[in-house]
Amino acid sequence: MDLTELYQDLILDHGQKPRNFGKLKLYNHDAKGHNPLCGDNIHLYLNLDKKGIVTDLSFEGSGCAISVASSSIMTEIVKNKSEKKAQELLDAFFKMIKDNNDLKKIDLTENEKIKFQSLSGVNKFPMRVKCATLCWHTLKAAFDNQKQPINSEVID
Amino acid sequence: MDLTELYQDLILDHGQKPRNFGKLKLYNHDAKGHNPLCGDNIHLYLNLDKKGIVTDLSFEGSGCAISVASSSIMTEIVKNKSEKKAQELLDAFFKMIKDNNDLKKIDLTENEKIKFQSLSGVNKFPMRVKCATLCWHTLKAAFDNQKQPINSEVID
Amino acid sequence: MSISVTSQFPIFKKYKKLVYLDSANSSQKPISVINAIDNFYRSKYSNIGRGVYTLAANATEDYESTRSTLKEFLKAYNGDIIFTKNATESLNLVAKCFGENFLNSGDEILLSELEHHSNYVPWHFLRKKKIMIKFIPVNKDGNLDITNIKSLITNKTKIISLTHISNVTGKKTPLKKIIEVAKSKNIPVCIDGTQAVAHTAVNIKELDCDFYAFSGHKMYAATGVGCLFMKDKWFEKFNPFLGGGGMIQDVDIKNITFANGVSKFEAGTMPAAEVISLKFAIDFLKTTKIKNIEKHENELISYAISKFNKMKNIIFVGKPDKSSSLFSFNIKGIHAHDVSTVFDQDSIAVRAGHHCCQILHKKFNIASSLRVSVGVYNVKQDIDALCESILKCKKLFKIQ
Amino acid sequence: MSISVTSQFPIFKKYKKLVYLDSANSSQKPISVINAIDNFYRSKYSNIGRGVYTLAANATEDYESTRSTLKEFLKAYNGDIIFTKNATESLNLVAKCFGENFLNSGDEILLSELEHHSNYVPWHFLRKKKIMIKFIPVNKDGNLDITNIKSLITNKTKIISLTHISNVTGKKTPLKKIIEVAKSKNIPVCIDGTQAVAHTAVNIKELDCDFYAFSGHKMYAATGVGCLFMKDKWFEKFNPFLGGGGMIQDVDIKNITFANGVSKFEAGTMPAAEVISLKFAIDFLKTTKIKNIEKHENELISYAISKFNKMKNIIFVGKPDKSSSLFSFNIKGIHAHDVSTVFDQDSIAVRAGHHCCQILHKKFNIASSLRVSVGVYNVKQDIDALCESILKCKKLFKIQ
Ligand SMILES: Cc1ncc(COP(=O)(O)O)c(C=O)c1O
Ligand SMILES: Cc1ncc(COP(=O)(O)O)c(C=O)c1O
Repeated sequence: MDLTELYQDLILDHGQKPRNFGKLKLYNHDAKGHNPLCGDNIHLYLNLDKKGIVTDLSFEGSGCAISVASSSIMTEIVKNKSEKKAQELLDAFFKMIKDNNDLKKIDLTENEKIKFQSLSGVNKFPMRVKCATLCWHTLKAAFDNQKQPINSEVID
Repeated sequence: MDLTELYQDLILDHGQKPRNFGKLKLYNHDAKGHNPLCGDNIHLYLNLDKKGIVTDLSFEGSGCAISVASSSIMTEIVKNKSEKKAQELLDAFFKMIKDNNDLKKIDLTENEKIKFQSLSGVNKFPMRVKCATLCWHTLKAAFDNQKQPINSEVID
Repeated sequence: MSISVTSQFPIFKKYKKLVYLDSANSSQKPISVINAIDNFYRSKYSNIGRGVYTLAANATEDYESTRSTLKEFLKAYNGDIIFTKNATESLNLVAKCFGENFLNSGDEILLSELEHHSNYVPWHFLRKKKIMIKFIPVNKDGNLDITNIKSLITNKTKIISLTHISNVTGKKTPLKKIIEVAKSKNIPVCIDGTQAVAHTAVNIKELDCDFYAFSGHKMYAATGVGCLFMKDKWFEKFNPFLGGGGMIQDVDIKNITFANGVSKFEAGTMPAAEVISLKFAIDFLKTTKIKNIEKHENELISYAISKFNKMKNIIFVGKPDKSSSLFSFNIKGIHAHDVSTVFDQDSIAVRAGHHCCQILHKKFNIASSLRVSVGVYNVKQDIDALCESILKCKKLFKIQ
Repeated sequence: MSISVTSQFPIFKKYKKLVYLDSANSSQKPISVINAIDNFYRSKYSNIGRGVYTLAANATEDYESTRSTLKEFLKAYNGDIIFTKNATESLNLVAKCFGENFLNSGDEILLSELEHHSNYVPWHFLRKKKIMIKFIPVNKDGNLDITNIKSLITNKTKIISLTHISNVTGKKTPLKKIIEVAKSKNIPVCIDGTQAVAHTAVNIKELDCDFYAFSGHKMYAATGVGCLFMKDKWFEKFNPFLGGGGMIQDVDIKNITFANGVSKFEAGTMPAAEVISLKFAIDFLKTTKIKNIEKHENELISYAISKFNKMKNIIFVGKPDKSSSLFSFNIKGIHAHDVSTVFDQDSIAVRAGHHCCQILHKKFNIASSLRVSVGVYNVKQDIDALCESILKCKKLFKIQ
């Protein structure tokens, strides 16, 4: 297992300088996520318009490089996509991380694909899967307006 | 280990037909004893006169052959002896049972000695020591007017 | 006989003459379980759940997969399994957590006169809250008398806790009928399955009970681990049982929030090696097949009962049941502990006492009894040796 | 180095490259302990305390002699030792039993900001009874600030519960001074000795505390066993903790009387194999000599600290103490769990997280840290490997 596969430059960059960080002024959905093992915390805010498009989203929290980078990348990719599309991405993400599936069928720009796939190295580090998936679990919870915080230890 | 050493005729006899069984009409000391392992129970009653002589004693309860026989024999031997003498006998009994000491120095009639020594076989059956010593522990508690029941599991 | 696994148990190699008839107390361990424990400590040891490193991750996986194995083995699909230290702790957990949030002064708990102390004392503690305990009576055969079950279950009955199989008579409790009545009144049911899990097929989903408690050491696993099945809905409804590491979500000086799911009830360092041994014990049970085990044990007990019936001065505790793995008895005129000492001389391990069921013994007006309980490793010769020792005992005590 | 026992630990034969620096979490097991467990299950297995037969009597003797061995090892002459499942249960026992009979609304409990969750959550449960918890503060060096101890201990303080050695900073708590004040006011003291027993000589009689809790698995014994020393007087004053088999004297349908002494607090089947393993663990500690162990571990930690002091961007949690067996740190700019993953690639087992001490971590404004903790089996090369891996980590994360 090569650590540089896990900690790619893109991950380190997003981990150190997360995009869409902070609390949205206007949001109509939010949810919290927690990974007790690493102590990763995330609070996700999003604005879903009437057509079901995520017009804006952001996150607050702290965590390891994997968890922060995954959150940052997720917000970038999901922004301006429909809830339905976001759900598809979520499924694709889990398949990539857990089953090492590739993304052939996923309709993303080349740039988006690169970002998305930068997290695929986690697949070889089972103990860190929870770090990468936490934000996606939380995204789902936000769509569902779920009140109880997500606990990725129990879910994954 | 020969079982007939443990279950001598004298023991079987006292176990099946215990002497001094029942509650004394008049008594000024009593105590209860309990051996949780075998479920042996004993309630000892005794009358101590002003000179410190045990003028009468009896017991109630139920238990295994060893415990009942030991109680029966103890009451026969201790009756009409002084408290001081009873304490000596108690020490001698423990030494006989636990350390296999003999009784040379103990001042008893030949008949008493035989009864006393009929219990010495218990020495070879460590699990049954508690059964044989319960009544003697209870005797001590009765002299001391101890309220809390004796638990031979904790003591031995 | 249908199965022959005795050679898998090292204790019988060490003591060739050992006649172990005390499996209801605790079972001997198969080599696969012993080796698994050894191997875990030698080559895989790590604390579970807390380390990011590989050794810890692997140990955690072994631990968690034991939970899944157990759930599948017991068809416990409508809830989850909490690891405790023994069945006793499992039952204390239910009594305390249920009592705390769901019982008030005047409420009733329904138990039976068959219960092991571990399924009575924890409920007894709730009497401090002015809770009433009622008992389903036992008839002279040692069976639960449920003719009046509908009147025993009142509007005040808030929970029913019963043994699955009696550890004195070996009989199965008529759970189905009782649970039916309980369900119709929405009363949760707790089952003490300690004597069932290694001896008969258990289907928790079908039973539809809310709680199911048992111990690892009676099902060929290590000491130091118990289990509690709990239906999903109770995980949120209960407060935690013990507090400490591993069961929290966030802690500060003023407030604490607790973890969800099984973690909420697994405080402190868990018995990792012991839990993992349970997985191997279940593998052993699955390979031997619980159906075959039940048949084998019932055959042995039938054989014993028919031999006992030919002997004089044997008094059974209740009517013995041929479809079981145990029964209890006394020899008229000889105290159980004296008998046990004689047995011990013949290397026969049989338990004498009240088997933590004083209520039942008092009901039958006895202080103690001898319990014969078999496991997968027993053979007919064990029963023969037992019967011979009984004759010896009678001779020694000059009884017919 | 003063001792060399690594070869007695099979795990290091299996994983030649393993650098195990997580002994504060749980220790690896010496071959003598592993063999004792194996041997017990193979050739001596029986449930304890309940059988009259030889196998049971011998197991009971092994179990009880472990208690005596422990008492002697810890100079615990003025009380007795109760076996539990872990230190967490031991502390829950004290909090619950003490709380039940000796705490009323408005009373205060004194803890410290160093406490492990297991010595806080059980006390937190008592807040339901309107009991106040106060904390002895930690200063910026990570030491307990006891300058105001006399005002922290008020007339309302009913019990003080403190860790003997911090599991984050490795420092010894100034127990002597605190217990002195407590004694002068007749306030019982409970000590969490979980991080002390395998690393420094513990003399309970001299400490003169009322309770002393610890776990077997951190002192080279099996998982699944904890201990609680309790001064004699509390045995009668406390109600039982768990109810079930083994802790009763007499049971009937209306009433229950409880056993005396340790039995009162040992409900259900006890972890016999695990307890007995503790006896062998203590033999190992006695042979290696706790004095030598302490010296060895302090040397390793001193060595590590001096190497760490030469590296950039290392932030210790508090001021590290050279006379200890552990310390915690972070690499500036890298999350502890990322570091831990890098370590794992080099077969270095180091725990990352809050180590069940969130209060302390919050005080230092961090979510997590890396803890380096050594045991008898560690050697200087382990520290060298750790330092090299730190450099690798920094390189990967592009940090100086
Ligand atoms: C200081 C301290 N107290 C208590 C505990 C709890 O011990 P256990 O998890 O074995 O119950 C630990 C270890 O986790 C500890 O380090
Ligand atoms: C029916 C029954 N319930 C509960 C228990 C308690 O089990 P443990 O002692 O393992 O907690 C036992 C065994 O002792 C039992 O036979």
